[in-house]
Amino acid sequence: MGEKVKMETKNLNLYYGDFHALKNINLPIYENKITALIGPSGCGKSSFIRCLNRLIDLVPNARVEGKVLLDGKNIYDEDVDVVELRKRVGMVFQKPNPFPMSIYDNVAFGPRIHGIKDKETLDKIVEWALKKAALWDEVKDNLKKSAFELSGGQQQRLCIARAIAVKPEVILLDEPTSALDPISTQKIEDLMVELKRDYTVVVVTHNMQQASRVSDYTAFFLMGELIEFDKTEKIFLNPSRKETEDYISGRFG
Amino acid sequence: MGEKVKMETKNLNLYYGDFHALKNINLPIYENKITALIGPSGCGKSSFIRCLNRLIDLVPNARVEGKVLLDGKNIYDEDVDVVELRKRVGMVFQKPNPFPMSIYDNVAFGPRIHGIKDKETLDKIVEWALKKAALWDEVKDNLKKSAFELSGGQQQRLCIARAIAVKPEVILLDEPTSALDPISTQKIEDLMVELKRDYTVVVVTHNMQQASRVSDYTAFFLMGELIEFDKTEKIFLNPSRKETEDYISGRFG
Amino acid sequence: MTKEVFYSKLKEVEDEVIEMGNLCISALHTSTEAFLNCDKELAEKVIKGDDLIDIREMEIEDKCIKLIALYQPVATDLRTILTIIKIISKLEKIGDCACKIAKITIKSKLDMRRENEIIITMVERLEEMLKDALRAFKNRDEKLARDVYARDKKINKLYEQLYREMISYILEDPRNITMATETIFMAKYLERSGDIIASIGDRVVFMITGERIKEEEFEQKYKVKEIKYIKLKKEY
Amino acid sequence: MTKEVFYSKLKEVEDEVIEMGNLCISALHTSTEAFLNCDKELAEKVIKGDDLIDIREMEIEDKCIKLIALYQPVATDLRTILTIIKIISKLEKIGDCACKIAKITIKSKLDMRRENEIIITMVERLEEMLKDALRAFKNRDEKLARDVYARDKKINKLYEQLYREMISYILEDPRNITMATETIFMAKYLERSGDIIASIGDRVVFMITGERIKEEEFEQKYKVKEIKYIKLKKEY
Repeated sequence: MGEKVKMETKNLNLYYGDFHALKNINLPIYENKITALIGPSGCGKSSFIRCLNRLIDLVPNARVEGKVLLDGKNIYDEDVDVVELRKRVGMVFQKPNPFPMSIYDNVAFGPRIHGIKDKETLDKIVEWALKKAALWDEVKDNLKKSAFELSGGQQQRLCIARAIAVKPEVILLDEPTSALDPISTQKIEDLMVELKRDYTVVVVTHNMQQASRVSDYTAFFLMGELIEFDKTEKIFLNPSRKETEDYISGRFG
Repeated sequence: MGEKVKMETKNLNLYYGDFHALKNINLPIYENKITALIGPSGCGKSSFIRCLNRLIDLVPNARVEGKVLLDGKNIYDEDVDVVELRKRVGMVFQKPNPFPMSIYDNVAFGPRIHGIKDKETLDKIVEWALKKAALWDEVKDNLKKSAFELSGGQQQRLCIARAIAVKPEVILLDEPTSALDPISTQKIEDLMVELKRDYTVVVVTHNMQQASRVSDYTAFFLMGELIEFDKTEKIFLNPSRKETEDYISGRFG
Repeated sequence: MTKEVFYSKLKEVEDEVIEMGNLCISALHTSTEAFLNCDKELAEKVIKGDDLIDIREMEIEDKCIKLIALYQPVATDLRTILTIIKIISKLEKIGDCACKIAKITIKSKLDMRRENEIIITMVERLEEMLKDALRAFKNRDEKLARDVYARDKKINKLYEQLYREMISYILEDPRNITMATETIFMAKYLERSGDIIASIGDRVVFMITGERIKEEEFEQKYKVKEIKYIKLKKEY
Repeated sequence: MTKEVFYSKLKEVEDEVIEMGNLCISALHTSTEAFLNCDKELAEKVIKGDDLIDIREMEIEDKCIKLIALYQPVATDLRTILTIIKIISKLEKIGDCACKIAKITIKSKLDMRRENEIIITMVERLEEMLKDALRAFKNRDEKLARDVYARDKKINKLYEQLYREMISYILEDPRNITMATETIFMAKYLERSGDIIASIGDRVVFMITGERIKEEEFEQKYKVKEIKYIKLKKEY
């Protein structure tokens, strides 16, 4: 595993009030790779991903202990600008959540917030992001159309375009295809593989096949613990832990 | 294929206004078997399943031509009682849709509509249906609890219990697990396999693995046409049509 | 439940593998008996029986392919099924060996052979080896599987011993040529069966652990990672 | 794209199969050359080369298992991968045959052999057969694959011809025993290679159509469905 570590958690613990939601998680996230987080509902994988860009801060009663390093710097340090952090570590959610505005404005939203006003620059960013998200050809003649007129799969790609428009370094995806049909799902999966050329990708997925197809590394969570982390092929061919084997073989429940 | 035919469509055509949504579908549905309907979004599989218990009648502008035979009798004949038909051919939807009432009342709803008032009889039916739906052990001490307090997977099993409480002969399931996590999905799949002992099951699914795991027969729809119908193992091992092969191999889109 | 269906089908297939293995044990035994007794009738039965072994292989393989296509197993479950596909093709080859031995018997012009202790020892050991290979497979017994793999060396020794014995018969009296070459050929198939049974042991280890004995041996021999593929003399 | 990744990996594996096949062609050719020229040095190269063929098999097989576990292919894609697993194990066995031929050469006390037309014809035909088998695999050429399967009969004929020739040498002069038995053994491995190459043809047909030639033959012979499994003599 001689890859470069982009992010890394060190003895990460998360509490919701009294509830110990994540237990001492030590997980490296390699640059320009796709890391899949799998595990049954309630295993902590969604909470974990929310620690990586401090979205967890928004949850009342949530308390984080330990470190999350981004290029070696702890993102929970006091001097970290959270807005800047979330620009570097973007997130796409399970249900496509476009803003109630045009396709163009959705993508331009982030860059505008970060101070870009120049129309020509914005045009370029919007085109670039929509192309990256493999949506440009489908929408280029209708950029003024409301985002809500797009199909579910297109909306999700728009959300990805919106996420990458601010040129993040890491993209977190929280079950990005669970609300989509197989064709849209495949497009998003293709997109993930494409995105890892430029970004580091972390994806939470319920879909074991998705994890096996797209990811380079897989982390298996259970009851707030990181049970096993390894190359995806190792996890799906010969996992070290019985719990992992049971889960990926569908012998759980 | 020496199975007994429970339902059969003969030259079934469906139009939504001018749009020809189903084109001359001839499909047998075998008794005590699970038939899976697969195909990309918009292929007509959901419309098709709605023709099997005339739910399609509720869609404005929908027009059905051809026959749908249930035990040899056309369900579109004028003398057919639609309420009685839907008792014989029950349906479970994608999103669990329990009624805003207690668990008990949800299951007792159908039997009551069909005239059963006796408390003891209803108790028996409710217990039997919840047992069949593999939910009894989880709810038997809380039958008065609102259905909404159940988890998504439990709600879906409740909906199945509600469907079987009226003792249907055929159960139609329209993507019954697409809103559920893997563990709940597996419970529903197990339930389907269990249910086919007593019922004929038709399931629309986006999940190819689900079709391959649970069904005995698979029908592949594309653009309103039935491209191929065969035993599931034939479809997944050596389909006759290139379109089917492309779809199940994920080479579409 | 769908998982239970999968495991019960897998169990069924495993039982069929054991059954097929027993057919092979029987074929080895019977073909040797027929050879030693110059019993052409018995040899014919082995040849008929071999077709059945071949059919068994295809049937089991079809079931394995179905299990993969319909249930998409991973990890141990997948390795088990792929191991079964390999094992049955090895069993089929053992069947072939028995069949070839039977053909030697049928073609032979001899109507009696002198008792041959080495052949009898070989076939007895092979039967034991194959039984143990099947047991190791059934019980996921890695130790026994490794032991089966190791026992092949003894079979090879026996074969060499026999070969020397036969050559000495020929030197003793050239009229022994037919008997001796037939015996060598026959024993060659027994020796080959030993190789095959050993490789079943190797496969069973792979099924259980995900690692192969052969691989370990290669790694000791070469430090695999560093090998550059040298081309053999003629280029194609 | 994930599908493209799958297909590009599959293509890579297919290329490696062809390469491995070429190593086997080379091994057959070289081992025969070494045998005919009593060239022990050349024979040693074959044996060294065989380890590489074995390693190749394991590497390709591992890649195939990964493809199944990670991408869960069905239908033709799955059949292709399973066919590859089978083909490489057959190629490995061809490598073994070449290796065994090389061992005969190394052990032999002879330092020259007379030219043998039949052996040369056999190995030339085998090389052609294997090349065609690989071509049929690569181009999904069912007709060619069936043709490869059918050509095995000719190899068997050649072997029988050679066997008779060698026996006549022995009868002619018992001092020919060593030369003759070595040649018979050696040719036996060529004959076996022919069987194996034919079975590659069978596999390629299965990959393309989902049906096996062998199966068709059995069906003609027995009407498979009606067979009851008769037990061989001894019960286990």
